[in-house]
Amino acid sequence: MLTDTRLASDELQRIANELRDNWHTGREVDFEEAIAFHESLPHSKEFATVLESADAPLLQPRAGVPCLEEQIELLRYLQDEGGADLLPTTIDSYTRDNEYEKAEEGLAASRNSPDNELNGFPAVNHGVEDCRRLVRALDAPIEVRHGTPDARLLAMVTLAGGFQSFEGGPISYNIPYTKEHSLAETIEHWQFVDRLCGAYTERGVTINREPFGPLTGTLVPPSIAIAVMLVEGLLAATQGVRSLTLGYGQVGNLVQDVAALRALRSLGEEYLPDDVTVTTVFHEWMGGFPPDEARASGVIGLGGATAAVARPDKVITKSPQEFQGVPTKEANASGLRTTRQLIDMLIEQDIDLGGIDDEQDLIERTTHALMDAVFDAGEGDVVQGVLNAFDSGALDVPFAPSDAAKGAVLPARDDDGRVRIFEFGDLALPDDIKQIHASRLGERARTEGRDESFRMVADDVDAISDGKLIGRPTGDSDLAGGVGDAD
Amino acid sequence: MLTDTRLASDELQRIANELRDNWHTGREVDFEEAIAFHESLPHSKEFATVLESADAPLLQPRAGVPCLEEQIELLRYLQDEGGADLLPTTIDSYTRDNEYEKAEEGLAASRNSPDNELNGFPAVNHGVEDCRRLVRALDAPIEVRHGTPDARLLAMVTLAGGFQSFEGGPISYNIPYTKEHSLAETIEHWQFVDRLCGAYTERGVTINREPFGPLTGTLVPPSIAIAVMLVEGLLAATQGVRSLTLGYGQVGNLVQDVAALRALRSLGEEYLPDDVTVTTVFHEWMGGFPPDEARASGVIGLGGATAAVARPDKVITKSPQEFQGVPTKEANASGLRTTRQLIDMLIEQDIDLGGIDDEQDLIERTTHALMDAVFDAGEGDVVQGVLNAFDSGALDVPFAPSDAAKGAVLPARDDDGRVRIFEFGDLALPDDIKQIHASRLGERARTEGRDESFRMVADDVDAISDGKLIGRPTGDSDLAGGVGDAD
Amino acid sequence: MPETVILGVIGSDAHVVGITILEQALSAAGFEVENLGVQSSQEEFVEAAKAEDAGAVLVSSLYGHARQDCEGFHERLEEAGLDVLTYVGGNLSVGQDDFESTRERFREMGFDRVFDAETDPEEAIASLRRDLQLTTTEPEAVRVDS
Amino acid sequence: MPETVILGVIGSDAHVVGITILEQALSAAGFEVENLGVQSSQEEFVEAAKAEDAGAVLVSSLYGHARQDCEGFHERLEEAGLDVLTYVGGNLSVGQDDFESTRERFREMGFDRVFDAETDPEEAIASLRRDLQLTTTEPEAVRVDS
Repeated sequence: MLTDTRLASDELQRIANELRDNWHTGREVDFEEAIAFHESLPHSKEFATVLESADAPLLQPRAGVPCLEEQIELLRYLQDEGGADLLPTTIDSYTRDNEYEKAEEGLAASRNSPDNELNGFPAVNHGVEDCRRLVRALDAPIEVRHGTPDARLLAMVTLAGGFQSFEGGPISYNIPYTKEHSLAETIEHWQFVDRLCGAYTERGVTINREPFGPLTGTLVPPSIAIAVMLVEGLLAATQGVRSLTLGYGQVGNLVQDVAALRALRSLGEEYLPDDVTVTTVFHEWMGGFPPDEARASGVIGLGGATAAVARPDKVITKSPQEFQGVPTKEANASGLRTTRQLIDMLIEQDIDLGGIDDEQDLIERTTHALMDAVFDAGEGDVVQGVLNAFDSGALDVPFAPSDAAKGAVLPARDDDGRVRIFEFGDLALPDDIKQIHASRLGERARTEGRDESFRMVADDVDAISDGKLIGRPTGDSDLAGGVGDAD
Repeated sequence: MLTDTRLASDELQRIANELRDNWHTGREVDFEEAIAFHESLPHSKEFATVLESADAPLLQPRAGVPCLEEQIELLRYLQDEGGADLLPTTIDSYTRDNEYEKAEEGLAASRNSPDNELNGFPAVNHGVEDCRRLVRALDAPIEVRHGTPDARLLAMVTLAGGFQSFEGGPISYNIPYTKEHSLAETIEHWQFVDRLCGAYTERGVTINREPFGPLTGTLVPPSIAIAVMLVEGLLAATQGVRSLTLGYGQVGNLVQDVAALRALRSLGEEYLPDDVTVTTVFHEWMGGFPPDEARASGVIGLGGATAAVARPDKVITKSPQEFQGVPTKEANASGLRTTRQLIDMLIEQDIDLGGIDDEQDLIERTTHALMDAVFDAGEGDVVQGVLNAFDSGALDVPFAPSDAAKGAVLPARDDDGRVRIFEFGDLALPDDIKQIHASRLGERARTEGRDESFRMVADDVDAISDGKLIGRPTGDSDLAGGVGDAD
Repeated sequence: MPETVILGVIGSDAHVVGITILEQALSAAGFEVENLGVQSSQEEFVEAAKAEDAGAVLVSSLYGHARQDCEGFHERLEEAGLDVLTYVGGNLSVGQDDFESTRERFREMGFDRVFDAETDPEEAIASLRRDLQLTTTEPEAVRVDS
Repeated sequence: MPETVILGVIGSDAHVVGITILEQALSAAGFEVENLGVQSSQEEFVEAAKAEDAGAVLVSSLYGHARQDCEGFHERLEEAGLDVLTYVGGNLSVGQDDFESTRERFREMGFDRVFDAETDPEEAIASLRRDLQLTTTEPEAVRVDS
């Protein structure tokens, strides 16, 4: 039975040896020699050191192209012209599906063509030495960002290649990304990844791990996202991870976003072992963007303003070209600089928002209930708890494509634009908390003169890309101004 | 002696007859026929009606090109693609100097060239009928925005031409715009303009008047800007103006900006007669912009966020190309849409900022002291009070090019980024208020480890264009994060 | 007995929001819904329709490859001996084709109705009721009867 | 007795912020300052320099027309029999000229020092002290004497 216990050394070794043969670059991986490479890097490229010692939110974009030279050029641009503090390397989709043969074809095609035939950097195909060329070529630390359910070989190659931060986790890279991987399978695979990070960490090379907070990116209630972060953090800590960055995706309500980030930090410190350093990352809006760069810049601006108030350790920025998919490097740098301007103008201001404490308290109580359900479902074992809780729907994620989650939970915004739960499914929440959600949604229904229904959910999903926060019924344009005048 | 009394009808008539001969289009002006034209307009083009009945902040850009067809095209673009609720027509510099002959040459040259040989729309040269073509061609109400110390003929032509809102005032279009016009002269000229607006108003055609709130646009302390607005409002009310939009320019500190806009509204209602409808306009940052469209969008985003919280009746937007001067119509529309996105996402949120009431109270007390000084200096007469108070420096504007103001006041930001007064000159403020300003600036000096000095002022003037709010000494990049962590 | 409707996203497409909301809407309207979820094959649709004796199959596609993914679908249904109502909806073509020609193409492939991505769930439900000749069971009417 | 310095923005230029701050800096440094303000003519500079028996004339220009506005300025000073130190500073040319050639041009016109718009007031003050051969009266030194 799969349990939350540390993977034995010989087991780690055995799996690593098997994986080595999945693709030829696996054979280049030499742990001792990799430690020596990491030790040769300056402190300014140590991801955990840079992140954990920052005194203002650090900015990091997303970016990945197939070829090494172009990836270096792209990251250098984002570092120099965008002012990125931390750099990414986004991995291509074939690698995410462990289709290294197809990735190899795409890489070869990209080398012979001005177009990119892959949607990211196939790090396994590039192998250890090319990863190191990338790490050497840039000044800032670089993280592997991907979405790979089975990221074991990717971790072996990239960590040996000098990367010191690795995104993902068994739930957060399963539920939103795939349909049929079981949670038992991804948990087992991520135990290997986390144990590998732990092995580096024990040798003095701290590998930062970052569970993917936004999950499905679509109106995820903060308590659900935070519970998944805590569970993944606990699983990683068991395997020896000591630098954890817990994530949260902007929902667009200033008070709820600040409260959620504070709750995330506070609960992270409460649940995770004392020897783990917990940091937080705020993802700018992950839902649909307006098809208009000016309005998209507005969405990004609100993200920057929220970050200035909440002060997460890191912000993952969006670009004004988000709507059309992969942005140009110029647009990517624009998103960084718009975010930076908001943070720089606001961060020294004393901004004391009313209602944060109440919202934070509600988020923490709700998260506690979900965590209790996980512990109960596993009779104390987190792995069994996660499997059983997702199986029963006691823990659930809205809009999950995966069969591993019930996907019965449905969120909707309340009259203030905060994300509440409209349909609970079997989510393990006590009645008093359900009552709060229902009553807030009832307020909205009264304002709009309609019943609470899936229509609100559908309207809310499209609202921000339509230029609003709340999906109010159309034809009633008076609502915006009618709800309480601040003066 | 010039006093705050209503201009007699025959005097209005006599001056109008004189002005008629300054440029041939003056002879086209026929008051009775103009009233009939205004009465023919739909309610949707009545400036005061639209502004005063809005239930969310209306957006208005700045825009003016020399030729009529191009001006129609430009405004139509800003209306349709930018979503402007209210439109502007910005007047050229020659007209501001009453140089109609030169404006005529520039207009002729512009007609024969793809380039614009004037920096605005020479409305006097176009004359009544072309103004009406403009008004007819657009759906939204249009305001005359200019900067003309002697705007009497401009007012005669544009009001007859169907415009229903007219920016400016005897102080706000003198002190920041010219060097040698005396206040007595501009007050006399604006008594005519206001009386003309009053005459239309009495016939049922309400003309909205908008004193120019940002003044010199450079760190103007809110109390000074508000005092000037109140004085100009009182002078206009005496002449029969009944729709007044008082202005304020963003300083970039969220709490101070919201407090200032609330104080502006509250003091406007306190000081102005009951039969005057007071509205407020918020100008997005009027100081130097970052030379980078992405960072400029960030500044605009903060403006939109501030407007969403403060809920002024109107917002004058900036464009991301502000740094380079006159923006393209696309950039102008971008500024509108970025602002709109922030307002639409935030306006329904209940944002309760701590410290607003205290700041508003300080602004109101300071403004009361300045207004008392004006009334005292005029022994009850506002015109004499203004003349004497500016003469003595009891009322003063920082960075004023005009000889009519002492220009001895110097502002600087405090440790929170709020604009305080560093050098008072002869400003009529009681010691307890001066003490508050001095102590806030002392805090900042201690944080920065330097004395309060003109260096802070100089650093603050450049700060936002350099991407910060407060002009901290360089070489100490740790400060941003060191000042109190919100978590 | 309520009519059963099969729902799913065809091909390799992982867009889940639309069918999640549609499932809720159909359930609320009184249908029995079998939601196959994202990345469902033609075979899965056919098997589910057969197993559930479904009245309608609703195929969703949002990533632009609907035509390839639906090729031969109606032949499979026929082979399985199923005469079931079929709807398809979403972003059905990659290019800038006008929707009328897209609709025409999918009608020719055998779909009874073709919807674009802006379609409200209510519209699909109203069509289903009409096509399945269901009496509209308004909640009020039910209450009077019970 | 403190040295008197004439300060102003030449031509039709209305940029007031720079000279406002410079005036404060000069006063704080112990100079007697006559600030002519914006939009000052060559004649006003010359008259003020004569009337105040000034040690230096500081000309500011930020709108790009400094060359035209300063043409013949040193001839006028000479005609008035003034042998006064002259500085010019600001955005001195419209184009993308490198600053060294701009400096050279204004030096040839007779200015003793030429500064760009990024110059700190302290730098101008230090130059003034050097050029006017003033002993640096540090506040501390003054206090010891008094």
